Amino acid sequence: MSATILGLTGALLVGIGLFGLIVHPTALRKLLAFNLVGAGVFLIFGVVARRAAAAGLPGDPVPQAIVITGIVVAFAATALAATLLARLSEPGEQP
Amino acid sequence: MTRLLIAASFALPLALAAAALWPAMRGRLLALLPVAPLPALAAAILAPGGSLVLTPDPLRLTLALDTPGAMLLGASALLWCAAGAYAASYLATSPRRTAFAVWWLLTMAGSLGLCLVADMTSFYLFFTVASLAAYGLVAHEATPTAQRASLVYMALALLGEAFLLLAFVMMAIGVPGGGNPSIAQAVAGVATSPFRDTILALLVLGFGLKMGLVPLHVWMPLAHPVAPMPASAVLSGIVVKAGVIGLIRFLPFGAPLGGWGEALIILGLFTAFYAVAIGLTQPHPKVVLAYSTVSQMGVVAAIAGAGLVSDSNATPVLVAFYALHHMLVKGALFLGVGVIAAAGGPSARPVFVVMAALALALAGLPFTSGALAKYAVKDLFGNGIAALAATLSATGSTLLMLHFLRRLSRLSASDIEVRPPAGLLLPFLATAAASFLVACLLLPSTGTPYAAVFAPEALWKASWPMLLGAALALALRRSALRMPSIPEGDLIVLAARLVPAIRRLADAADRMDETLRSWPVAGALLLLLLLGLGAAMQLSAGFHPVGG
Amino acid sequence: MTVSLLPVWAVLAPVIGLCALLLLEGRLRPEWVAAPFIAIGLYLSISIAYEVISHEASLVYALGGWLPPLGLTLRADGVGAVLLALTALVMVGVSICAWAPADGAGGRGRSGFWALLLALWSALNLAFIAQDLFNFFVALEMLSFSAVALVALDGSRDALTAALRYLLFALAGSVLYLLGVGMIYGRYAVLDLAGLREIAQADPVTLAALALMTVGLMAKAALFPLHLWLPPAHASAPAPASAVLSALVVKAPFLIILRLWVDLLPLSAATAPPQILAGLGSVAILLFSILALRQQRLKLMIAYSTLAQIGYLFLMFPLMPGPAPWLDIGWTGGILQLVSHGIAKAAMFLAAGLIYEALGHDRVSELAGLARRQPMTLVAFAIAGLSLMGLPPSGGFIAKLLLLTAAVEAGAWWIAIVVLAGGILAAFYVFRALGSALAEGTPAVAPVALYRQGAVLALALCALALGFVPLRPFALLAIGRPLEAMEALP
Amino acid sequence: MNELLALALAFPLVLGALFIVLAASTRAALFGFFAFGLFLALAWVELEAIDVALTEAAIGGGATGLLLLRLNARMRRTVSLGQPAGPQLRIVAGLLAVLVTLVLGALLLALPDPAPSLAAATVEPLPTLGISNPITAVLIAYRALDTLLEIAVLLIAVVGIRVMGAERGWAGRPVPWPAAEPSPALVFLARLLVPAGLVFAVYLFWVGADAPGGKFQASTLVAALWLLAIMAGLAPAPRTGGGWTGIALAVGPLAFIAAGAIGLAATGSFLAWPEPVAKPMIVVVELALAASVVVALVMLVAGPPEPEAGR
Repeated sequence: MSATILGLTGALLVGIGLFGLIVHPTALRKLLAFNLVGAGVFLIFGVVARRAAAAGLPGDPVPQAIVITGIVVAFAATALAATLLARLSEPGEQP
Repeated sequence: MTRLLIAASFALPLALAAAALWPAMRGRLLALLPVAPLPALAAAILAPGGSLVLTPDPLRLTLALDTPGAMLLGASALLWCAAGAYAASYLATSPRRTAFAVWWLLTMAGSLGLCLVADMTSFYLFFTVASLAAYGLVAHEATPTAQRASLVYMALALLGEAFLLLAFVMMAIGVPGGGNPSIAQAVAGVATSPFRDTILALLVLGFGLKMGLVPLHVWMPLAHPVAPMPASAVLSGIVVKAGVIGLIRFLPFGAPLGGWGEALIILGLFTAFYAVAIGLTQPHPKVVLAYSTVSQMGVVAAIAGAGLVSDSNATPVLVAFYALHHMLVKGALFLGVGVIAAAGGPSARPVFVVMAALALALAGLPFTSGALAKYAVKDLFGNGIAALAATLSATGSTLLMLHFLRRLSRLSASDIEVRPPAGLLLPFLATAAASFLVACLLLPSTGTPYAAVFAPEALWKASWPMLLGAALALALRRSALRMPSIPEGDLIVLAARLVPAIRRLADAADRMDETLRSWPVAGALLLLLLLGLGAAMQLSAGFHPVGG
Repeated sequence: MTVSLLPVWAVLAPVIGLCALLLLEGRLRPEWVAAPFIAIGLYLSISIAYEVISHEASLVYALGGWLPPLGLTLRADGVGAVLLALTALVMVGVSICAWAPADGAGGRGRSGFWALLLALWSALNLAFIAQDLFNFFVALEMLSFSAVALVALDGSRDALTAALRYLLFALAGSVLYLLGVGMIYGRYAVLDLAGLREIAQADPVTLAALALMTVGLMAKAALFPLHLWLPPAHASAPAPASAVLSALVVKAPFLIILRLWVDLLPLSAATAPPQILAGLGSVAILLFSILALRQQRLKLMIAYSTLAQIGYLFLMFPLMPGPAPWLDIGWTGGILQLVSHGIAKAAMFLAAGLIYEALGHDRVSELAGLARRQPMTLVAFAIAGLSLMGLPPSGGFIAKLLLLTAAVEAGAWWIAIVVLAGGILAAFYVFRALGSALAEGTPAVAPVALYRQGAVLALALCALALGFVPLRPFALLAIGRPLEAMEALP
Repeated sequence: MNELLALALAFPLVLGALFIVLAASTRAALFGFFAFGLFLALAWVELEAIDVALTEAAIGGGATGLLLLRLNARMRRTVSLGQPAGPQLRIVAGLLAVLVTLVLGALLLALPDPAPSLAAATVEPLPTLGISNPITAVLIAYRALDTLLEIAVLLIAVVGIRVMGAERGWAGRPVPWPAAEPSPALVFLARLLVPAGLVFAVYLFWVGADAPGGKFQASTLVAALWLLAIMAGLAPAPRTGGGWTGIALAVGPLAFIAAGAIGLAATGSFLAWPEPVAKPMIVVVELALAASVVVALVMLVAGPPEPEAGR
């Protein structure tokens, strides 16, 4: 039951994040929104893992490992976007 | 040896065109134009009946040379040769002569290859090469008129190819084994194909566009006159014959086709008279000649239609023979216009006489190729109303050609001392002579004896429509009827009205893209697509909740 | 199927190259470090294609000996082998064209370019031969990140903005895809395609997951109306990078969609979803061809042309009605379209790049005199254009013919008409550029090395050579189908 | 009880998300994101995924938050991607997002029960690997290719960030930050935290084989400490372009591939861990991977190199 609640939370995060990703004009806020969607998706993976608890494990390790990989990838994406943003915010530089 | 000749027919022009990549060759290319068609000429004379399979199954690229193919191949090679020599002189100082030569050679390769191929893909290949490369010839002068003409040409040529491609695909579907069938195999299945009527309609549209059947003729009076003189000659003489070859190869002669033969006769004869009527209103001799080509191609289409109706096996040869006559005569006429323009006063007069003979040959003047061609095909039409209309088309031609000669007489150079250069005169005379000689030589292959053509009865049959035409021309002149002024390409004016609408459509596309590329819209569409596709997938799978 | 390590090395060799570039930075010219890895990549791809063709079987490798569903496998089937070969061909062409050891400019751009090119290669190879839904995700992220960085390589404000748009939209696509993967795992606890094929059912969770993955991938493939990022990105990147982006990068997500729809859960061609995909493809073909015609810059024109050509790929979904779609003519037509567009578009972008170098601009209306100054480049451009127009002899023509045949056989007349109309519009935009380049003029032209022009021409000629493949379903493209799960250890 | 805890986490998460999206000030949204990250990590604890919780806290919340805060401080103007959405479009987007959420929620409820699981399958081969944390086994053995290529993703991002820097700054150091002198408090904190943190990181790394923890968690911690030291002016930001950073970046993937080759030689399977030496090999490879991850993470947060002259 607690997993279901958190799964629904994940779905809400996805929805809220997607809304932000669409309507926010500034890139930084879009980036935040993307991280929200990502968090929601990972949470859903976590719920999938928790529901699949078996063999004495509190959750299925495969989706958990996938989330760990996914978090690192999402971080790399955020860093890339942040660098682009920082460069674009530099005033008037036109190489 | 013959195989080599067949392959070299289009390989040599292609090789010469490719040589333009090599700077040292570029300057010499124009002078080499008359040489390029020589293998084709040799092949037409030496190799009829030969065939050559370039690649085995499943590609099946095949070349073959039958009698109609050889006729058209030989005649086109002759005209390419003469017009090439003419061009070498006519364009010797043009700054764009290399580009001209490349387009010329590519068009040549396409049109010559078209007479030789026996499989569907290769036919489409050469058809495309011929019609797209001719774009370069139309656009050569780079004037606004030429730009407009080449744009219209291009649009309609591409449309024609699209029709043909669809028709070919539908024909190939019926052939067992699929892949790239030979034309003969594919044509054999047309009559029983479920798509029969669509295929025939698309074929007539595609080839009719190339031949200029009304109302698909609008590009021809724009495109042919704007090209340089030798290019006009090959465009009107040879390139339009791509459509004729198409009809010869792709119409299922000898199979019951309920109504298609009659439809083609009506379309052809309507074109023949319509083009005369519009042509009479045109002031420029080259435009008049272009309308004459439209009219004559209408006659060719009617011949093909009559062949379908009468179920005659000889139809392909007869159509080819008529096309051959028109090819050489029309080529000579266009070349001659250039000669007249370069000749002053006295020197223009003998040229004018030859031009008159050629012009009236189109109407079937006795002792010209026209008389032979018209006599050879007359039996196809039988004795009904179609035969009468076909005969009367000669009257129309006479009218149009007399109009052409009147217009031509005003064209000669103002300086009476000017003499036409030999580089223009000789190719012109050679073509004119060839038009008669070749037709005479090939007459037996159509199954018509010489004696019949020159019998007095035949002479009278050829003459009375012309006399009627001459009388009409005289009456027309006396009546002082003012000809309405109709722009070149007549119906294109209607299409021109669509231009603003098309522009608005394109602007709308621009704006639509702009909207779609705004982030919130694209994002909302992303979600919409997600929900829509998801819903569609659920609905199409039927709703099965997860069970057990 | 045949067990072989070759697919593993095809993915890892470029990664080793990337590491070598990082290790040797500043000590050796990046070109020289990258060159052996490009050669190895070419060798590997050709070997894989050879093995697959000669054994008429997929090459499969289970990494670490762990079988699915726990472990990962790589599987080079017929389609995978063909795409690996395409990737290698384009990569080699691009490398030759971007090779400039004499040029003293060092630093950021050069080193970064080669590192990203190798990374991209690894990602593409993985995307074409992976078998696991999350493995696809990793491939897609490698692909997106290196592609975004290549777009930003130029460093101009336009390029950086384009890269940012690209990155953010691609990320939106990624999370949707990943969400779909999560649902599939929750439903089956299997991510391996072959394993899923055996147990997948058309229930709401599965279908929703499929929709999520498909739409996410569509965003990455820039299918209409999810194309906002592509034109500025492909037009801002350096030409060799654009060539790879347009020719290969957008094809990877498409291929994954194809695998999902054909291998994972075959959806009947008669139902609405394939028609929806084809419908979007049709709009893409018509709309973007018109827009290509209206672009003032050559690279933007080519970018819009890419959008239109992506549309053709999606036409194949309703054209595979058989119980074994990979034996249908639509399958062969679609894959051939993918391959021939890849080669032709790479040649065209590279040619546009050389034109830009020679003239210092790429405004379509000011190309006069190019025919005389750079005939080889222009011929390459024209031949590539031939393939895009779908005129013979070219791979594009055969692809168009096969798609048309499939459309007529399926009675999908609207698809036939769209295919034909798209060809006509393509002819217009190609001829517009060619016509401008053929006009008289004496522009100031910077010299461009002949070998670079030659590489472009060679690529274009490959597109031409594809026009001589037979007009029927290829057995090669059906190798490895239907998917079979790997059963025992090698 | 558990439900209450879950609800207690769900509410702040949803409210936090709404705040992040709807807040007028970007700075406020950023601080909201920090808090959100904290609750998210707790949610992972509630889901009994301690490994993920550690990763989430370190990377998802910590490093990402740090990166974005620093970015916000550096940004001299907002970067917009086009016009803001009009009110109608906002409503449409909102409705669509609500619909997506509802459908998603319904689908989650439709997942099969009992859920299919690979948990048993992941446990069974553990003895042959000599480790007892199944998540580590998934990462380093069953789905080793994913992990290897994930490091490649980090390397690609590092290269990407470098090429985005200004041309003249190639092979320089990233901008120091904050530009002003670090506060004494920060310096003190750094001096205190860095050594302690390093000890904990070593512990995390070591237990990763058998208990929650592992190379990612340890690496992130080290990376965070390093960044702290840079912030406090105790250590310079790493130089890009060759040198030991290049070696550190490359060593992880290369060691992994080399281990794969050893596995191939020993067992006939690429990326297989030969049984008797599986554990030591895994530790060595993880160590190499950790080196790459630490340097990559620091470089990703530090940003592109800047011209030396500009400092």
